[in-house]
Amino acid sequence: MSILIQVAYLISSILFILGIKKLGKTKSAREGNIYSAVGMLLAIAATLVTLNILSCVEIFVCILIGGAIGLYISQKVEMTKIPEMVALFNGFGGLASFAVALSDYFLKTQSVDTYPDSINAISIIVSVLIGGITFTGSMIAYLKLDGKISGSPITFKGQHPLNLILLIAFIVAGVLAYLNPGDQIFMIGLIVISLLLGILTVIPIGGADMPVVISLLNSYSGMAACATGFILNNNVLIVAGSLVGASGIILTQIMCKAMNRSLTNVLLGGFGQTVSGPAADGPQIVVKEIGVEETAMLFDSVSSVLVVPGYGMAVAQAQHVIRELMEQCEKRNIDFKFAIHPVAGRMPGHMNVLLAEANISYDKLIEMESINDDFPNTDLVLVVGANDVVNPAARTNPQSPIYGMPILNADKAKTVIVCKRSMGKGYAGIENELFGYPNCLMLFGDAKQTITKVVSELKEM
Amino acid sequence: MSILIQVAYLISSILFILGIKKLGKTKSAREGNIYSAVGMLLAIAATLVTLNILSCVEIFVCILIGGAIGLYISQKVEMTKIPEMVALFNGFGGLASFAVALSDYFLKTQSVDTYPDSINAISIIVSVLIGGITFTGSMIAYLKLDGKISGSPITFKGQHPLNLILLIAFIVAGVLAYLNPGDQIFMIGLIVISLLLGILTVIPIGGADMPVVISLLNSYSGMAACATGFILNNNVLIVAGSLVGASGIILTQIMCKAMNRSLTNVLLGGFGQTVSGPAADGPQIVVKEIGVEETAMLFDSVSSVLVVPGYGMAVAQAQHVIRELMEQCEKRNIDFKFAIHPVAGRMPGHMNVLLAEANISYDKLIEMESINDDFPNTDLVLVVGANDVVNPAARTNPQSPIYGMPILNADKAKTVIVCKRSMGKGYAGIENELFGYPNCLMLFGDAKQTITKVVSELKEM
Amino acid sequence: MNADSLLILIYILVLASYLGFELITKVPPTLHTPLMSGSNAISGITIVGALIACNEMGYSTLSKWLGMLALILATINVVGGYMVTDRMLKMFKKK
Amino acid sequence: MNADSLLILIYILVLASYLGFELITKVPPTLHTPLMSGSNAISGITIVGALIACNEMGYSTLSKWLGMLALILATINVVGGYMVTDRMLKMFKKK
Ligand SMILES: NC(=O)c1ccc[n+]([C@@H]2O[C@H](COP(=O)([O-])OP(=O)(O)OC[C@H]3O[C@@H](n4cnc5c(N)ncnc54)[C@H](OP(=O)(O)O)[C@@H]3O)[C@@H](O)[C@H]2O)c1
Ligand SMILES: NC(=O)c1ccc[n+]([C@@H]2O[C@H](COP(=O)([O-])OP(=O)(O)OC[C@H]3O[C@@H](n4cnc5c(N)ncnc54)[C@H](OP(=O)(O)O)[C@@H]3O)[C@@H](O)[C@H]2O)c1
Repeated sequence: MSILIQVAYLISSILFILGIKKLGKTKSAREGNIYSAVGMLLAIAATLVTLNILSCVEIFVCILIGGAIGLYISQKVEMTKIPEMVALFNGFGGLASFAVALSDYFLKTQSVDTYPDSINAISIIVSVLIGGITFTGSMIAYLKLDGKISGSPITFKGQHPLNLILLIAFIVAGVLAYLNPGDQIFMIGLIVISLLLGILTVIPIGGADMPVVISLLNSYSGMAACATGFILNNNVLIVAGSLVGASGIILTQIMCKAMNRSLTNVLLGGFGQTVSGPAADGPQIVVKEIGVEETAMLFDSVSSVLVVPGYGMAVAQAQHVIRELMEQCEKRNIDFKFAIHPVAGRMPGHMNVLLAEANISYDKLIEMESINDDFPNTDLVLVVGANDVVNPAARTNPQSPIYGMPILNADKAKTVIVCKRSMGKGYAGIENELFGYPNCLMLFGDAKQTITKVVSELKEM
Repeated sequence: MSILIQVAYLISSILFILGIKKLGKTKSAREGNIYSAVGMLLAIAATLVTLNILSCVEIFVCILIGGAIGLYISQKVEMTKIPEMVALFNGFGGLASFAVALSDYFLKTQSVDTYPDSINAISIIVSVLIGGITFTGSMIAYLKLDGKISGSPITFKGQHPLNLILLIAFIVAGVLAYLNPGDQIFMIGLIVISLLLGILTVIPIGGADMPVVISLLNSYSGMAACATGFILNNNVLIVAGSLVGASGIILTQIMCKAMNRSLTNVLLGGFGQTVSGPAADGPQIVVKEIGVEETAMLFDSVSSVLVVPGYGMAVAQAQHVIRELMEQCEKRNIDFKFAIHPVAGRMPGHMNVLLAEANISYDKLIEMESINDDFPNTDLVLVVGANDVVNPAARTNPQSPIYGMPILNADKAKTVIVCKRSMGKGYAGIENELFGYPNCLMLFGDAKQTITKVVSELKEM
Repeated sequence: MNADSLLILIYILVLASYLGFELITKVPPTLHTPLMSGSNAISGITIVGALIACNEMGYSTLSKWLGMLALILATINVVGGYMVTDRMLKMFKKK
Repeated sequence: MNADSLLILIYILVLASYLGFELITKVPPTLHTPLMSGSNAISGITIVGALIACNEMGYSTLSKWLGMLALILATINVVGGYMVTDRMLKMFKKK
């Protein structure tokens, strides 16, 4: 009996691995997600079989409630809100691990009266720490992203020393809890400190840096699941948790590298929207404007177009109208493709999801390395709500904070039209000299509204 | 105590993994091999610590003997003899696993009088089967490669039925041995059958197919180590064994794919040197010859040269004189590179080892995919002892047995010189119409002797 | 749990983490958002822990409530995570 | 050995094999020969088994001789395999 369940766990571990493997190719990605979901179902089913089902009506009630909520959120959420949703779910996952660890602890100390053995106790303490930080940290990240609390970094004097003190307090309380497993007061101390740590470490980080934080917390939630696996001596928890842990760390690294900042720099906070001061602005950038009609005429006259989408496209929800623009161009036999920067937007792969949502075939979305050599041969580049990812300072100005970050060479094209609302800065809070280049024309206005107008002009031509 | 040894095993498992990972990059490959050797040393040291050392003089004697033999062979072996050496060592490894399994079996049944439990028994049976096949199979492969027995496939009527009968006999004896662990007669039956199976499965395979067999047997020796790990409940054996098993299977696949044959086709035997019949020869190929002096003059007049080395270069040991040719050409500012087919020679990566031995920098050795587009822009291609890997029939003739195998497009170059002894066929035993192409010139003779002459001509110019 | 079984769990942890790194570094940027939400769904595996925790309920009210809380949250994470990833991937089409 | 520990060993087998496949498919053709001889050296890990088998000797002459035979052969495989791989890799140089 028990061996069959172990075999089921083994199979579900393999399904998770195969799922992640298949998720790595566009063609098989959906299948991969299904593999991994089947693995999850199998693990759940195997666990249910071990339980005394009849006496557990509560279990089914809980699953029904949770399932209904999950289903509802997943169907309602807009594609632009994925970061918020991942933050929320991540927090739930962290809290779940946290609660499982505590449930085991209280069971052993209160009722069964067998103290947890030392490995067990350490696993519980680690799980409480990581789970607690994941929970409150993710919640703050969610609230910041959703605008429920201000996105600007909240800093105060003595913040870092306070965090340090809390960490030390956690270690001391952890040792005490380890030595006196029966004494619940230490465990309650651990709970409070870990929840506080989650809040205090995320609060000082700017709203725009939240995706990095979420990815890191995603990795933590995997580690929390691992720790739970050590508590329950359960392999499938360890395998699945490790996969999530690895995935979170890699995505975090990718984002940091693409922003040309270290993880410490992100976590120490205070960056984000505050940096952009008017101090030491270079010479004022003089730009040339272009109107909607001229833009439409330009589109009518070229033979190749590359679109560089950015965060502004997501804000304006302009992806659908861009598809219409593409259809107009293809009617005119214009070669129309998208140049995708790996960290355009606020999430890795953000643009791909939005453009896929607008029903644009993924073979039109070309990654940075493959497309960068094509810019010089392109007649017209349309930059939609992107800014940092086309800032030539990353190539040319060693003083710039983004110097060294790989960018799309939009400036090398014959003509560049930049569609944004104003001369507003991007995520990195710095000027973009591209806007003043001789081959660059500014098309001011909200991306969706402006491009809608361009499309209707084109339709009339 | 025991826990420390387990930790040491864990560390050595990690070292094996890191070692294999580093072996994947030319720069770090040597370091990777050292990592893996340190892992091995650690595993041995940890095991020795558990033993009652003083009473085990024999152990040190055995290690000294084995170490001295291993050291001697490894320093003496020529780089062209690597396949033979791998076959030999592989056989030793298989026999070692085989002996360990039997030692455990006889210990339990004869002396300690505790019968092996069922999992133990199955592991022993599997280990005997795989270990035995690996041992005798590798030995036959070694003898064939080394020319000690004829390389031609040895086939007889009823061969496949006989193998089938032996396999069935093995299963029956295995079940009986499992049911009567105390009865040694069944185990002895298993021993005999497994040793026979190794001989009988390799004997019908042609000498030229031996590299595939060795790679497969290499994988088996890893699996045998795994099975031993299951007998002794030892994780490091399982991790290391799995890595070897995976490596052998992948290399086997690569070779089969490059030869455009299935593994079954190789294993069923009777291919190799026998196929090349004169039957259905197309129209006789008419070739143009070139002499040593004209070759030297041609080299003196071109500006880019690509060398395609093949099995004949290994036979003739011509790699050193080719380095001299390269030096002569570089003195004349001729662009000189090597185009390496993945299965040129008789081992994957064979050419790279030989050319590296001749002190040629590895950035001059270009892999097939990267170099294939360069042939049309190359003035002169020198094919040294290669045949099948430049046979255009793989691209053009759907009837050819090698149709579909990826080849080097040497025929697309302005001029091709083919250096070989005669119109002899290559491994696949088929004609090569390239030799009759208008841009192809034959330079007949042993590769080493001929190219030595070309080099001395060039020196005098 | 004794030290031996701990070590085995560490073996599994090390191998699975390394495997995770190897697999995930191969995922192309295009799929990074689905990867993020998909791996988030996998982290809901803690649902297995929650079920086990619920099973032990009855002994202690606190443990019981904690287990049920964990179960609801983990279910949201699992169901929501997989569904939204599927919704996203369904949109990735080639025409 | 009971079924539980068997299963754990199978976990390790599965994870390590999969990891092996991922790592080895990345090795470029240039290095396939050293890979072959290097992994051949690793298969000499059976030396650990041989040492354990030798340790149990004294009980039975047959077991003892088999253990010693295994030890000699495995040592040849290990020492020879690593040395020759190193000899080979030493030659791979960029100038
Ligand atoms: N993707 C990730 O994983 C990730 C994670 C963390 C950080 N980041 C960072 O995020 C940045 C991404 O670069 P990006 O070029 O995509 O964006 P960006 O540099 O942040 O610029 C976005 C631009 O969109 C414009 N915009 C805003 N709303 C708009 C609307 N409704 N219509 C038209 N334009 C609008 C804004 O200018 P106006 O105000 O003038 O309209 C702004 O300059 C990089 O610096 C990257 O390092 C990315
Ligand atoms: N590398 C692997 O892993 C591997 C494994 C299994 C099979 N294979 C197979 O092996 C073949 C490799 O192709 P290849 O082009 O390298 O070799 P090949 O097709 O076997 O041709 C070798 C040629 O070298 C010539 N030769 C022999 N001794 C010579 C000497 N002393 N001087 C000059 N030439 C000499 C022979 O012609 P003469 O007799 O006229 O001199 C022969 O035609 C492929 O078919 C491949 O599928 C490779």
